[in-house]
Amino acid sequence: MDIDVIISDKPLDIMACVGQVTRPNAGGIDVFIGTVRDATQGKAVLRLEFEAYQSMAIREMRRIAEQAFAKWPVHAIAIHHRTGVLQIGEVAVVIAVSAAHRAAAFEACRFAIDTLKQMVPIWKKEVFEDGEVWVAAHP
Amino acid sequence: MDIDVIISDKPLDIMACVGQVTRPNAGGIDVFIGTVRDATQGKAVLRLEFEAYQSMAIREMRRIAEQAFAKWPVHAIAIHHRTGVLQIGEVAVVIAVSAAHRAAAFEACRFAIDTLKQMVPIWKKEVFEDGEVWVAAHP
Amino acid sequence: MHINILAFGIAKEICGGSTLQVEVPDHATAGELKQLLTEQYPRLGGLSSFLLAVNEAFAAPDTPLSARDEVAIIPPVSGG
Amino acid sequence: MHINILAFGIAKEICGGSTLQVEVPDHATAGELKQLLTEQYPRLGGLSSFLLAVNEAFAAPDTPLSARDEVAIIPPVSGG
Repeated sequence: MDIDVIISDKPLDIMACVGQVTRPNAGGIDVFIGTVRDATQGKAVLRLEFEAYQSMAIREMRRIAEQAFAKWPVHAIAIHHRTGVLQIGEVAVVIAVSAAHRAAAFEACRFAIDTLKQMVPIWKKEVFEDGEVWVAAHP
Repeated sequence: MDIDVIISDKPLDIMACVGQVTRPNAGGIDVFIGTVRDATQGKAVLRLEFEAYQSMAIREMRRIAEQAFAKWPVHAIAIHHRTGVLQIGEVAVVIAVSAAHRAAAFEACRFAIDTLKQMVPIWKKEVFEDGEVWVAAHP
Repeated sequence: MHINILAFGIAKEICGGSTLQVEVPDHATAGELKQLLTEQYPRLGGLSSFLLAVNEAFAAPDTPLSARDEVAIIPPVSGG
Repeated sequence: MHINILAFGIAKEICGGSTLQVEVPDHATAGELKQLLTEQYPRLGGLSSFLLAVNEAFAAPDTPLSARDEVAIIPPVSGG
């Protein structure tokens, strides 16, 4: 299985992620790019801070890619996640999936980001003008 | 509606397409990249040739983007299609969709490529060692 | 009246060029022109499907034609 | 036995640091440790949820603990 997983505190390179899954036998690549939004529920966000349980997060990201390989006929999967302080518009996550046919690429990519958000031990703190909130921490 | 449609006989620039839809209020961008596969139904492909009814294709691509805006809460859509002779691995189409939330970006992007393949007057000829075939022309 | 027609993809090969001229009765429809083209170029009938576009939009069979229209033969598309 | 525990995100703030040591009975389970942590740091109980990871994998309540395990408090994740 052709899996590339990275957690980095440096800016992510979208084309490097795409390049990791480009194959001559792939007809379609789906790429999801998660960026830092300037507001949440109508409130202006100044910046985000991402913290990861790095060793476990790498394991979980790899496990998600393995599950996607088991579910769909895909050629390669790359999952790159950023940590540290991110400004508005910066890229927090890039997921690229290549496949012979596009349906598998779309479905595996969607599965990967949905599952990452549920399972991977990474935490996001939203910093506002008047305070900070760990996202999803409280009901 | 924030729509960017291009048909070009020059190599497509994936990051230029992504850049067209990047917005501070977008949290997710889905990108589909269609590349030239090295084989079709087990037969080696040497290269592809794309021909477009350019003026109508531009109209139809724009109409697809407008339909996507009507169906999903998306921020911006870019659809770039290549024409002319393409070698294996080259990029034939790039579609990028940004939205506040990822579900809309994924669904609108999938809709755009599916509908493009059904409706946009662009034709692909596969060139093999021993001949050429206009894709989908015959039953 | 004379109708100028654009042909693309495999239709260009079947019709022997990227433009052709066809003579149709005044007030002819897209459906009638399609019928006439199929008679003149029987291999068009062997395609998975083919549509006509009139002024850069897919035309219904009852779309009326005029001599100034841009008409195109659209064989099965395969972009993307 | 002593168990060394990593705390992340809001758990780091609630527990007052990114590592802590907790004394548990020999043969304690992850479920028992979770109970003990909730008593010691009541604000953990106010989270939407929290899980324990043992040796970098999510732990079921009956997972047995040993002194050499790497245990982590995993508050609700929010990556991506």
